[in-house]
Amino acid sequence: MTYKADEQEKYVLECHGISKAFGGTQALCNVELLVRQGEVHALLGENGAGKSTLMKCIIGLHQQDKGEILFEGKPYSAKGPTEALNAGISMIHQELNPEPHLTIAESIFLKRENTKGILLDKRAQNKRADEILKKFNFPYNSKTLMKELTLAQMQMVEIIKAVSYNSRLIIMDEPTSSLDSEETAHLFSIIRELKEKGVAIIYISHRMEEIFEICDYVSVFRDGTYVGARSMEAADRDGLISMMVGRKVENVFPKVECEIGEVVFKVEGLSGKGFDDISFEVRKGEILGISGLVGSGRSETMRAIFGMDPITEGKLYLEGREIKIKKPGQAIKQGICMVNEDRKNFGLALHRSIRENIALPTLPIMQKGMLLNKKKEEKNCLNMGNLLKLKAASIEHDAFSLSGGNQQKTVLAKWLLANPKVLILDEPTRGVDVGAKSEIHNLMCQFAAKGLAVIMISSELPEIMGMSDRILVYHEGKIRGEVLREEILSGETDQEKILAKAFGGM
Amino acid sequence: MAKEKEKILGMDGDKFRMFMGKYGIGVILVLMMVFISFMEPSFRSASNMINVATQVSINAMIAYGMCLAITTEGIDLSVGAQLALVSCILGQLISNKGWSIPLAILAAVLVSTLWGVINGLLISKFNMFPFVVTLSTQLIIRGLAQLISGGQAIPITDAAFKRIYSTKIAAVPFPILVLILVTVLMYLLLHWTKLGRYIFAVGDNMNAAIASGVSVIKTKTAVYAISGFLAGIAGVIFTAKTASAQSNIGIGYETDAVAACVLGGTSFAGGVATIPGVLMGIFIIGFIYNGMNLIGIDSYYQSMTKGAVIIGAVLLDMVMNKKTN
Amino acid sequence: MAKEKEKILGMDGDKFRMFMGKYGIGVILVLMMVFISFMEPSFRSASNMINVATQVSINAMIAYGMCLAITTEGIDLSVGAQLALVSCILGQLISNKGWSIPLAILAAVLVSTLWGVINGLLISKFNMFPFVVTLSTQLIIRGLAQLISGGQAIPITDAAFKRIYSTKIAAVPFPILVLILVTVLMYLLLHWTKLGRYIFAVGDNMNAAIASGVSVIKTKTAVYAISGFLAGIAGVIFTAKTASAQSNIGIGYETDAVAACVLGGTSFAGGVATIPGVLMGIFIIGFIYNGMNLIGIDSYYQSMTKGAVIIGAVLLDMVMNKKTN
Amino acid sequence: GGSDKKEEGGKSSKGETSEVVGDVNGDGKIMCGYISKNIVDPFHAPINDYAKKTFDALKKDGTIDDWTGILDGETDANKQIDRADECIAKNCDYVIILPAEASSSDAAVTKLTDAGIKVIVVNSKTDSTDDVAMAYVGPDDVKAGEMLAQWVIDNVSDGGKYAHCQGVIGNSAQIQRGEGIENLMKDNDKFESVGDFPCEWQADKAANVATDMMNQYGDDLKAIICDNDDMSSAAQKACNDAGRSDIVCVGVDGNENPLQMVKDGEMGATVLQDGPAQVEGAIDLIKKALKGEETEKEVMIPFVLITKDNVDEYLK
Ligand SMILES: Nc1ncnc2c1ncn2[C@@H]1O[C@H](COP(=O)(O)OP(=O)(O)OP(=O)(O)O)[C@@H](O)[C@H]1O
Ligand SMILES: Nc1ncnc2c1ncn2[C@@H]1O[C@H](COP(=O)(O)OP(=O)(O)OP(=O)(O)O)[C@@H](O)[C@H]1O
Ligand SMILES: [Mg+2]
Ligand SMILES: [Mg+2]
Repeated sequence: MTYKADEQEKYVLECHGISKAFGGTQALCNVELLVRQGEVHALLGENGAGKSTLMKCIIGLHQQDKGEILFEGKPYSAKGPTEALNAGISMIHQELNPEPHLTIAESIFLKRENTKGILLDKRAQNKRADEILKKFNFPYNSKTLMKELTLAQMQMVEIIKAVSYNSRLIIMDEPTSSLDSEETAHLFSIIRELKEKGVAIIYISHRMEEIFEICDYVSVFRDGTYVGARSMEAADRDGLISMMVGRKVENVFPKVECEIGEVVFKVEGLSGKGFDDISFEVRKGEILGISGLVGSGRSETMRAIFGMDPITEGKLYLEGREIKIKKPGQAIKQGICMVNEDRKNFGLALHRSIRENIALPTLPIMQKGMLLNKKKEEKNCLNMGNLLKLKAASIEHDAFSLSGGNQQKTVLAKWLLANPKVLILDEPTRGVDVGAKSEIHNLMCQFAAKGLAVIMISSELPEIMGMSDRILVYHEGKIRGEVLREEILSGETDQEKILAKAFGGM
Repeated sequence: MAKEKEKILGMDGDKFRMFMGKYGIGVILVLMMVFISFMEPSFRSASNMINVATQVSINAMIAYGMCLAITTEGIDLSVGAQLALVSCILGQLISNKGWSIPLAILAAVLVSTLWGVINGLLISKFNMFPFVVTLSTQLIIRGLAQLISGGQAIPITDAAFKRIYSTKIAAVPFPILVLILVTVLMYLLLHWTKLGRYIFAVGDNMNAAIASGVSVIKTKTAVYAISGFLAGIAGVIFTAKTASAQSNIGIGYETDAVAACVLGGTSFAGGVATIPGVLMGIFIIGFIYNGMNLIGIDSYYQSMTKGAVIIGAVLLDMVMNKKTN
Repeated sequence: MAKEKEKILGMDGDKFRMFMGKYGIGVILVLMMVFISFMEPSFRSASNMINVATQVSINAMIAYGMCLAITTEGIDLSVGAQLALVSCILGQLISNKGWSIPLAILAAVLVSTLWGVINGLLISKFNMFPFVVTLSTQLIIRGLAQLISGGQAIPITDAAFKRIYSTKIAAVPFPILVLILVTVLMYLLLHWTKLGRYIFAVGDNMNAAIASGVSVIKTKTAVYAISGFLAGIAGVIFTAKTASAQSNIGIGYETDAVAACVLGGTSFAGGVATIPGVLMGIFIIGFIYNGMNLIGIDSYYQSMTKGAVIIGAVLLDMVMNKKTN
Repeated sequence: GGSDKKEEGGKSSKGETSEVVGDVNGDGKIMCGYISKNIVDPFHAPINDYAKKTFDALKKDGTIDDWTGILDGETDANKQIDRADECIAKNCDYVIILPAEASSSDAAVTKLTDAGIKVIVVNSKTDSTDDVAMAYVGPDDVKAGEMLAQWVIDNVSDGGKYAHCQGVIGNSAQIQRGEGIENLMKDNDKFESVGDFPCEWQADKAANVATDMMNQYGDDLKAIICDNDDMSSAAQKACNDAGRSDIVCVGVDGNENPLQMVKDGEMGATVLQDGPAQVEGAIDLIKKALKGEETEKEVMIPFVLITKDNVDEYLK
């Protein structure tokens, strides 16, 4: 069943026996990767499986400890990105790396500046950039500063930049994690065009639908080792998942129906930057899904409710009482907690221990006199870690050392310890692998069963449809529709219909 | 996932590295003490150790405050000027206005704490860079000190006041007692209280701290207020030591404080610091001065030695913890 | 999406804010000049303007170097000591060793550039914090200066050397010509060359720059080398001005340089700076000294005024650009 | 100190075109400049205060039309040269300057004299003072160093070990006082130096040196000589606190704190240089010039050794 390297075939890229260790962690151990010309090659694996690490070895950001890489049949080793780019390999990086104070043109042509003598030729460069932007239907002028773009637009610039190198191999490390379905479709059309031209693409994503839609072959990694490769035609979803996690994942969206109680939290006529006149309510035990395009103002609404952005108008009610929230501290005290979509920036203090991260919002209740009760703190954190099946050597390790999924669990642990009444989850499974994802979904159901009201924002339609009791659809800062679970179960409403609402249709 | 773990000194590799990351500076301190003792045996004497501990008490107060500031990704350049301001206020109140000593000290330390609060508010509320804010307030504070003293030295002849530096309780000079007390309090504050946790969280990832309900404004203001308060205490000890109130003292004292913090493993990236580390850093700086004086190193080489020790220690730490590019 | 746009001074709100963000400092400069002229008419005279421009040339060189360092999220605290080192090397070579002036200048500037390279390598290659590195090398460099000069002042009597400061070409003092030349070169470097682009990119987001193939080591080393080189030039002008080589000069000069950068809109967060802005910052600092002395403001208030102007200007910028918390 | 007086060559040649006697630049106004060494040292503050008081009085009674106010030299030759520019811009006739550095502040003096201004150098002589300045009023720092050493030699009869706390290295007062100390101590075989310690004029660094040295040399340590008496008073205090009031600490300046200590018997002596008297001398010269009188080329203000016997005359 394993996909065997065919002697006859020409490979653009061959990686053989690559190993790489960071200090004590063996990130890669003897992995293989074979990519053909004009093929979209998916790379699958759990968080921390070593996908990005291998890509960084190829692009020259890391040097492998062992193993050899052949590019277009010739031995290849890049000491830095410049050499890789010159050789014909470009990459879209997993972590969005914008240069906020550069213009789009400056960002795209960084290290490839147009010059006249020793001076820059800004005019020629802007013209060149505008041509490229136009080709990709990008709605901004090349002189726009990067910081004026939205997250998704920045990601599109990254994509355009990677393509603009005219490379023969393009690595895309989770390019769609901040794109919505329309933009994803745009990206796919770009990928198909590139394929036509014979460009090879390595495509990394945790979204299985995308893999099935666009990819030709798939290689699977697990814990830094190479598990195998398949032709996409020969692959099925469950098979790939069990290759990735080493076991069968029973149910991807394990929605457990539970009793829905009275209204816990109600929002009336809420307005602020990015959203307008939002009203909804959420009940005990309910999972309220919020769908919409990226940039439709979902996160903004929740940030405002949580006290991170100002509210210009509207009222909040918790258990029938009106409440005022100006700062996250007040929201937490009232029992409203929020997992931010941006884990790196708003989730964790990466250089502090897991324990400190989990205990941070609840320190006031873990005191003995003026001092902290570290015993109680440790016990609480351990309990919560165990409950969530947090995989870590010890809770004293830095949060930095955790894989993405476990980092996300740490954030969840932090909020569960605060014993909330309403839990807001903004993209709770973004960048989280299938295994961890199903665990997080499981947990969500458990919380709901305990009477918690859960609000979940997600850009992944299958997730929203699989998990929610009720779905609100956003369009341009307004709620444009409501879908009940029954409608989905009965097939009355499907993905297309929700999407249509998200695009502003009825 | 973990394969066979390498063992170093009976600890497994990870732990050893964590230990060296945290206490590698202690090794440097010990090596330094051995080296100086070897060059100059009188260094080892109890009386010399008491000397050094008394001498470093001023820098220690400043360094602890600086450590908090650096931990929140800031810096407090105003401490040197705060020394001068406190000194001049003490001089005016005690010598010229005849205030009682406790009251004068209270007033002076209050003023320095207030300046700390101002620093903190400007930094946190107006989102200004700590370097810029404290550079500016430093100029203003020193100007105030000059204004108060009229640029003159005001002798403080009150014997009780001078005893603040020289009195001994059970053979231990008073400044050492203050040092011990402040060290314990700072240790508890940073490692055993809510505020300490918030300081680390804000320094490591301000946005995450905000999203966890931590008030950045309160935390940072507290940090600079404490720094101001400790600079005030340092100013009192300083003034008692020289028995004279002067507006030109403390210039460049932030340098030694920063050096002590850096040696003690405080990271300019924020979120990382330990009070025991800073204490060791303080003593390293103290031993550099004391050791060089005892060994009799030529004046010209003293500043070079200090620079080389700081850079060497940090470099060693970097290499040991594999943090280089 | 856009509603009715607010109009301020005929520009729409956004544009006005961008304009003020970029050139607000120019407005402050002009206001300041008007105010001083009003208080003291002799301020306006051409000769006084030439005076100020000549005076600021030293700080300008340092500030340009500092600006590059700050733009890459760094700082160069060693510049003051570099002045001293250059001065002492010049003194030794010209007065004691009898070297020819161009050769001595070349040697001195080479040494300061070399120290810049050392700073840059320590910062970029070993990933050390610029504050720590340059704090330490500052101590070492000043120690070297003391060693070279033997702690003595070395008068440089050579008239040709002194003319570097005093000679005029078409009524324009030579230091002003140097200032103009360096300003133009720095403007081209930062805004019109690849290196300048890399400096912005590295300061703005180092990882992104690396991913695009920019060498952080080369860029940062170049930045600190340029800072060292410019400090060298400043040292030559300084020495020609005072006609004497001394190891205790330049103490605290980094403060004025940082102030000029900050006033000129250079952000400590990196990635944001303009040479015209820094030039305006340099002149604001120059006018503070010159203006206050001409008006005859009591000296005690001068340091306070400087502090208040810096904090006020930055605060104004923050409020105008709505950057506060 | 001996004050050998030289006669000034002659009066300003421009004097004849002017209505006002002593109006050097002939603009009909008498403008005076005052460039301080700094405004923060306790030694300079009383000098500056004295200058301010006197010049303000002169302005009030019409002797001069105006003066620049205290220009802050920030102990920096570079800044003093800039201040000289400002004196020129304000059309000064006379400028009093207290050089930050004997060598590098000379450029300020020559710049002023080149502009035709009459310069009186106070407190420390720059290299070309004798050639270009109108006069020098002040002390001789080498002599001060010698007085320090002499006091130690006189008061430590058996000789022994001594330490030397230096000012900021490279500063001319530091260099010259060190030279004076060296002059007497080098050839005196009863005394042995345990080292020169860079204390940057700072009192608490000198106190640290004192405790370190007492600890290291115990009873062998007999004296600590400091380049200024901020340092010597702090060193003496450290010695006294350690029960070693027998150690002789001495320094230069005559600041209030050391004077107080001498008065209280906590310190044997300090060497006073009478700063206000130096400025007084300089302003007297200006007054004389304005009356059209001859002025001396050099006025030496001697250092005074202050002991318990004469401290009351100097302590305000
Ligand atoms: N610079 C580094 N220093 C230390 N450890 C690292 C570094 N980069 C990656 N690792 C570790 O190497 C392992 C593989 O990480 P990698 O980023 O390649 O995983 P991934 O498959 O891309 O996961 P994800 O799906 O979350 O992006 C992880 O255990 C990670 O913690
Ligand atoms: N920090 C910010 N500064 C400026 N504009 C922002 C900022 N954050 C978001 N926006 C903009 O506000 C609008 C609403 O974005 P928001 O993040 O609420 O969308 P969303 O529907 O939650 O999408 P996502 O699925 O990415 O969370 C977008 O146009 C976005 O670009
Ligand atoms: Mg990855
Ligand atoms: Mg969002």
